[in-house]
Amino acid sequence: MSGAEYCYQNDGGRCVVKVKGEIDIYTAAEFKKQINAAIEEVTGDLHIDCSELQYMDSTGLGVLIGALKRMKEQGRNIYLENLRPNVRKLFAITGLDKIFILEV
Amino acid sequence: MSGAEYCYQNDGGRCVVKVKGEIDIYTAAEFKKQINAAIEEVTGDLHIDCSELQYMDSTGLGVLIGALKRMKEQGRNIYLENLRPNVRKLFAITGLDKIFILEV
Amino acid sequence: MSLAGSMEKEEKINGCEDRVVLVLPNKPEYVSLARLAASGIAGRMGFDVETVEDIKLAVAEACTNAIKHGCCKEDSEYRIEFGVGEKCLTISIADRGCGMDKKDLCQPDLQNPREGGLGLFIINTLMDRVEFETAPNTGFTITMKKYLGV
Amino acid sequence: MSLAGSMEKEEKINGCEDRVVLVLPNKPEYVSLARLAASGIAGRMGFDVETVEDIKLAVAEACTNAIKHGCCKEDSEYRIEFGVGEKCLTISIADRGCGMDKKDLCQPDLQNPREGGLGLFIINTLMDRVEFETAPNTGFTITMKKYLGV
Ligand SMILES: Nc1ncnc2c1ncn2[C@@H]1O[C@H](COP(=O)(O)OP(=O)(O)O)[C@@H](O)[C@H]1O
Ligand SMILES: Nc1ncnc2c1ncn2[C@@H]1O[C@H](COP(=O)(O)OP(=O)(O)O)[C@@H](O)[C@H]1O
Repeated sequence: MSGAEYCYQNDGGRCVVKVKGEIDIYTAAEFKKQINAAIEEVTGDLHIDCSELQYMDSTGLGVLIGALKRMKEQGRNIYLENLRPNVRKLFAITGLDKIFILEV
Repeated sequence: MSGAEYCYQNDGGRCVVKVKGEIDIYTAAEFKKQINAAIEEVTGDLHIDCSELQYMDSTGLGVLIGALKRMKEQGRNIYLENLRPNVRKLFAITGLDKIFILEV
Repeated sequence: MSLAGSMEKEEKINGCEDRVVLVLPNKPEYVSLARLAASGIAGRMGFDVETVEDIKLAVAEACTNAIKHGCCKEDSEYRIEFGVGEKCLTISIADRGCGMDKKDLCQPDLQNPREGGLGLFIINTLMDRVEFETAPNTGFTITMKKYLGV
Repeated sequence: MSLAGSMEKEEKINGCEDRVVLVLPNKPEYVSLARLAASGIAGRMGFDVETVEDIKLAVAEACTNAIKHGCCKEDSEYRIEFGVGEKCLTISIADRGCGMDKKDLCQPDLQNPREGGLGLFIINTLMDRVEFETAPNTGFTITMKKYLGV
């Protein structure tokens, strides 16, 4: 019922993971796998394109918080791009818009 | 939750009712009202454009069968146009594709 | 805790299936929720788009009957149970309405269509197995099955 | 008729509301059905798009907790009850899991985020009223309300 798709791009060192669909308790494990794979693949920052991320809840936030910790230890960062209003609101109410870099 | 919209057109005596949405036990009463109004409005045949009718069940068939009876008594007919596959199948399995004129 | 507690008294249709239960008010505006649930469950099981539409339609026809004929008591409810197996979706729709005498059931006359009488015929045509349990004043339970990849 | 019969033993949250009950297996893949039902019901009641999203999220957080923490018994179920009033949607989500000691509940530390601990905080932020009933080994019931046009 819920589902998510991933699409991974690496142009000249800029690593972008595009997430489509819904991240919930069912799809969060795969989300974690994909994000971790992307973190290992490259050495620079990670960009997550959320333009087609229709839904996310605390299970997705948990994955992102874990990933950010790992990245920060290595002096790297995570950029979240093109969030839809409902996903942006989730970051705002939890105060995580202060911890993550949200673009556009 | 389910809903339907109607749009009524009368070009040079050709009366077309366009139905959008879902016809079920909740929306069938309004469907009946709209079809009956269209039948009274003009004297010729009635065309029902079903290109945006996403769902219909026996409650909608009931309305159409009642309308067809009325029309036939007056020597008039009902044409159903642009049915989606699921709605077309409903007419096929009930044998009503032999009673109604389905176009395209 | 009485509501949650009552779940324990209920038995599942089949032990190795997942069970989803939906209880709806006997009001027309809630039938679309039954369709939403049916298409969510059937789609996830892997039924193709056409079959998902068939299942939605069969469920809606049974819900329509529960509302039309199962309404002896005002403010009543009916219950839809989905049994999600690996190869089979079982759906049972039960009301506590007037019920009927099985021998009163007649086939629709398609040469001479009436404005009603098509619901059970549609369900029988679209689903792989259909059974019903009813008697006057005890309600009506229809159980239908659809097999995956048949 | 035992399944349908058990409905009669249950009391409604509130007599003048419509009630919709959804019982789901405690498996992650069914949480999206709860969101579908929540958005279907809330949308029809007339909540705006943003509020419908808030309600979906709050329901999903409570379902996630029912699955994560309410899983003492394998093969268990949890129950979502929607009370549809004219001006208010009441949603109650009940599991029969481990429960908790209310005094063990701590506020999330947003300066130092952990990978968990946000669910109840999110529910509290988005809904107009939230209450929960729990004790160790008796399960957990959270009841949330959203008012229309406030
Ligand atoms: N839930 C029910 N409770 C009591 N009787 C029912 C129920 N469902 C069907 N029936 C009986 O079966 C008949 C045929 O049903 P159906 O084929 O759906 O057509 P219709 O409902 O339009 O009459 C109904 O007229 C009714 O007598
Ligand atoms: N359904 C439940 N059953 C038992 N304990 C629960 C339930 N829901 C929440 N809790 C308790 O409340 C705590 C906080 O929940 P929450 O804010 O959703 O964060 P998380 O589930 O990520 O820990 C949980 O860690 C758990 O101890």
